[in-house]
Amino acid sequence: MGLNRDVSLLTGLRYKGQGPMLTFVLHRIGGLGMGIFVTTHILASFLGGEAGAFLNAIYENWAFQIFIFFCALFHAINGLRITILDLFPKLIEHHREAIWIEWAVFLPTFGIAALVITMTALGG
Amino acid sequence: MEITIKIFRYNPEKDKRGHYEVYHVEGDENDRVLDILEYIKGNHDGTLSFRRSCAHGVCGSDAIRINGRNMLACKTLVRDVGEKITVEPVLGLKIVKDLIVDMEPFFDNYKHVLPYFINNSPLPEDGRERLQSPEDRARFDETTKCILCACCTTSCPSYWANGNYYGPASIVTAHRFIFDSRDEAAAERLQILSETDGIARCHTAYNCTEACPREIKITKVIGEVKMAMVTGKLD
Amino acid sequence: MNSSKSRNLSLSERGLNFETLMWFFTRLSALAMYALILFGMIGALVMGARNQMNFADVMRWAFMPNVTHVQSTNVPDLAPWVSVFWKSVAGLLLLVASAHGVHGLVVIADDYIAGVNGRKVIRLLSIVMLVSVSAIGLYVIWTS
Amino acid sequence: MTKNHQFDVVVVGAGGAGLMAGLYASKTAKTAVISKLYPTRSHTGAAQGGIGAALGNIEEDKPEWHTYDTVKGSDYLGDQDAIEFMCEEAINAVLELEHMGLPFDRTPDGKISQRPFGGHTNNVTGKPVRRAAHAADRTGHMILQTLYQQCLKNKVNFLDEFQVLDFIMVNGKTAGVVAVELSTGELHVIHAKAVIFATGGHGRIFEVTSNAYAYTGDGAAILLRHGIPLEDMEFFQFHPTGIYKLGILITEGVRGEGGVLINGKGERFMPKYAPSVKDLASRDVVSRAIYTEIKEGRGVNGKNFVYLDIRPETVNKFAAEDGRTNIDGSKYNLTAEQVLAKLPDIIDFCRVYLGVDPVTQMMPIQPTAHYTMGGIPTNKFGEVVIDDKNTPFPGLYAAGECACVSVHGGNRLGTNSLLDLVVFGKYAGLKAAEYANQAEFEKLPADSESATKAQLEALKNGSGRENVFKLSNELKKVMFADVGIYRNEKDMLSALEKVRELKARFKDVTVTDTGRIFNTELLNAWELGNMLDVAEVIAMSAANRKESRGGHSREDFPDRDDKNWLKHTLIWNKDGKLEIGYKPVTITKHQPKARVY
Ligand SMILES: Cc1cc2nc3c(=O)[nH]c(=O)nc-3n(C[C@H](O)[C@H](O)[C@H](O)COP(=O)(O)OP(=O)(O)OC[C@H]3O[C@@H](n4cnc5c(N)ncnc54)[C@H](O)[C@@H]3O)c2cc1C
Ligand code: HEM
Ligand code: SF4
Ligand code: F3S
Ligand code: FES
Repeated sequence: MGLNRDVSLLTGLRYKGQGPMLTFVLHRIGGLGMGIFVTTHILASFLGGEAGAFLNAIYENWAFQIFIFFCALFHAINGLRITILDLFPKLIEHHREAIWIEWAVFLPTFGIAALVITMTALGG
Repeated sequence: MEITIKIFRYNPEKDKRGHYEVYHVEGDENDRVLDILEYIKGNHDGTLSFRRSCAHGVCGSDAIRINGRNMLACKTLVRDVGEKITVEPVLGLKIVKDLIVDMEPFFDNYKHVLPYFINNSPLPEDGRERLQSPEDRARFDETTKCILCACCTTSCPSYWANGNYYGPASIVTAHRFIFDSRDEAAAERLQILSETDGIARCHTAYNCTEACPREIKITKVIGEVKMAMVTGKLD
Repeated sequence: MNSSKSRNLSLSERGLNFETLMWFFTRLSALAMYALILFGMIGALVMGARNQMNFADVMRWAFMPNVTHVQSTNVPDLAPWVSVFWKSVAGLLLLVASAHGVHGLVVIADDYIAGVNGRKVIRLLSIVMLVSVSAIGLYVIWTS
Repeated sequence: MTKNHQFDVVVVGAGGAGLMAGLYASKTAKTAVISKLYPTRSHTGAAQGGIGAALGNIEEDKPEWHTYDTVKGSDYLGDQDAIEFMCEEAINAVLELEHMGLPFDRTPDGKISQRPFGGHTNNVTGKPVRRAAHAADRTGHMILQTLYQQCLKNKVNFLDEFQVLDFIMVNGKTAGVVAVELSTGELHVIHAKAVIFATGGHGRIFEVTSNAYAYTGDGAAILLRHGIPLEDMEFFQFHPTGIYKLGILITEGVRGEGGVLINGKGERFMPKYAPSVKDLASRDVVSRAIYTEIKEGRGVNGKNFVYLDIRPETVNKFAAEDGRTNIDGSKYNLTAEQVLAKLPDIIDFCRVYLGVDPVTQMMPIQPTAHYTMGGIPTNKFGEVVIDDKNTPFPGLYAAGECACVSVHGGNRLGTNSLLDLVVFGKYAGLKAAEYANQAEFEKLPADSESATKAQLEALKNGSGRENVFKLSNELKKVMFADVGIYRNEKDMLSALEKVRELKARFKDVTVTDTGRIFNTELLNAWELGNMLDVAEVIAMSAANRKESRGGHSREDFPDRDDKNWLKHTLIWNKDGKLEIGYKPVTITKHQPKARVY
């Protein structure tokens, strides 16, 4: 008797874990996104032809570019934070500050890049 | 002031699934959430069930989710969470009744990491204590504080996904012994934690650290154990 | 007093199994990717990307210094980019990234799939994936 | 449906005493430890300050001094043979805990660190001596964890979250216990040759208390119903420093580190009451002093609390006045960092519950109900003794706070309880196993659980006119007000009457929860029955003792009366009526004399 232990994705996301849980989720999405992107991209170049053209069309779409850029940039910046803190556990006490810095680097960079991509896409 | 408290209710003998019940009670901002639960049990609904004992945050009985985050009901005051309160059982363990969850899997995980002092060398000849410098003692002080409340493990996304993960609380206990200069079984514990359901399942989500009522910096502690695995350094 | 004697575990005692090594590899590969990406970026800039390429193109080049990534830009001179040197850099980055990425997928899968058999299948799949992605990737880099 | 089990030895309770007993009994006999709380939730985990032993790690100390301090602390009511035994055993007990891995704090040369505590003195100079071995301010937590961990290591059987509801007695011998499994509501009959009770105290009968919800006197009440007497129940300790209103304990270690008590006028008042050890006098003395200050209008803002001050500047000022020095003779100088390092949990409690930071602010405190000196009478081997000739009851043992050996007499010294747990827990375990290995199982009666069933049925089928929560609040109020720190004939008798009225009203209680799984309402109601029984015993024993001694201080008989009252109270339940008897105090070396600090 009793309710089972499963935690649905929604319930999990609703847990008020604050900043760090968010970075964990975004890092995971970023990694997954890039993994899918790189694989399809390589496949596309390899296959060529119609399938290749189709896949190329997807990733050359500007919205997809913004998404991938988000994945790459966030994953890279957050990954650097994780790496540094993991290799020097003493610094983990300052993870809040680290995450602040991370956002401070990420948001403007991503913002400018997204703007550039969008403008290029719309302008060209 | 009037406190509005929404409580998750589940009666295993009647209900197929849980529901929420809202109560309005008169309270003070210095009341513990536990006091409110006791009051409701005494005056509104005697069937409301939850665990508690010490009422001041040292026994680890009453880990619950308050306003979406794991806390001890006895260590959370109304002034910390406001007059609108939602109380739910912790996640990732089977709900047995109302706010009571099945703690067995949690303790099974705890038992997995050899949670006891191991030293097979002969005792000092004079029969006195094994010596330990204050610095060596301080090395693992933080992790001796754990009260096994499970606030951490049940806030961990990795544990929600996979109940076989030993969970942060077990790693905290392992840390307490791994870094105790008198203990001799660090190697065994590190081997155990290096299993796939061990420390590899931690992705530094920090929910555990935020939830720990004893303010153990759990993610840091886990990081230290990981580095001990890589470098072999125990001090 | 037996204090202050530093305690060290030998290699075999540390729990340095596949899991731990891959954890460590993930961090090292992250650093390595940073190094390679920076290297690629500087390379692109040195080779005049500043004038002929826009920001997005620099990024592309940085993440994969591969000649096909330049073709679609308006950089006229493709010659320096096809050198064996840049192909090697691209190849190395590809290998590191695919090992990192494929293991990353295994980590995610392990979070949700706890059964012994399930995990075996995942490992098998991951090896297949790693080998094929690396092979195809290297092929694409080398032949383009 | 009832389930049956069989063990040689059953330990009821998994606090310090129960775990120690389980650990030792299981070495030679098939043993189970039963606990209504998961073992690590036991109240031993709340103990803060330390465990007493004359290790002499920092300065000269001897078991004989420890013995004398304990005898004096007990106001000469403690049995001196047992006290000598405990104080002699103390050193090895603490060393054994260290060998089990307990992380004691350390001195610079690596030994177990010790701190001063109330009533611990150098018998030659009369000055406080450092005797309390400690692990920060969570010594009890570390003892509980360490013992539980050692039990896991030694594969002791546990029945967790099983509440014992009855004791089974056959032919005047022990036959087992009846317990309910909380997660299923099923009754279990546990057949045993020997039973050790280690169920802790009953401080929840008082309004302001440092005790856990679980402290409802289950063990004492169960045995009382079976005709086993309770000893010295009038002696209950009120700890001087509980957090105002909440009662959460602020360890005596705070005063050990130099903290002082300050009244509403900003004066340090303890020198008036205990000129030589001042703030480190024995607990009963300090609690009375605080009460007197409050009664004479020197509480803070006219309210019933005073301040405890551990701010470094205050501590250092008074340390200089008192001539307190470090061990090497240098000036005593406490820093904010040291306060944080030595008393982390206390700081945490104050910040969480009071919003007060003890490093920069004073803590509002009031005396809080704390420790049960009386209990199930035993000898120094943990055997339960049932009359004035100390006749043991075959197969029945008790240890820890529920037992009365009696080493604490009229007032327990700080740190002696944890010591009591490990020493007498161990001997109870050893003796029980020894007994079980030569005794036969008694044949279980067919209806061993019927009394329990009847009790529970009655609670389910009451008229519903009364509410458990309200009754227990009334009980707590009257006990704290009238059988509290200061007592007198009139108040105690009216309290006794009130308790009896509550007992009658208790028959009209109904529980609304009809389920089986975790029916905490039913068990809380059952526990209230125990509290009422125990409270009646306390009120009656207290009204009966016409003197002041230790924790029992009467306004109408302010002096100790050794001529008439140097004896233990025993109280029996004979068919629902309480009967009082006495037994002599064992005195070996220390003849009673006036008790001044
Ligand atoms: C806040 C505080 C601070 C203290 N500080 C100190 C100190 O510094 N030094 C010192 O020496 N002493 C101290 N004490 C006193 C000391 O901690 C206690 O007296 C001691 O821990 C009691 O231990 P125990 O093993 O008898 O009981 P507990 O540890 O309380 O264990 C009782 C056990 O019995 C079980 N139980 C109870 N009823 C039943 C039942 N019906 N069925 C099954 N199981 C049952 C419970 O589940 C629990 O496991 C302190 C006490 C408090 C409250
Ligand atoms: C600068 C580049 C990169 C850095 C610094 C980086 C860093 C990291 C780090 C530190 C982790 C471990 C996270 C953890 O254990 O919690 C990780 C995981 C991961 N990475 Fe990367 N990475 C980079 C590039 C990539 C690329 C190119 C891919 C895809 C091919 C990728 C895919 C993944 C995946 C799938 C995970 C697992 C995610 C998870 O466990 O939630 N990463 N990365
Ligand atoms: S580490 Fe903290 S949160 Fe986790 S069980 Fe221990 S005390 Fe609770
Ligand atoms: S929340 Fe979980 S993922 Fe790691 S940092 Fe804590 S154990
Ligand atoms: S009741 Fe003990 S921790 Fe809350």
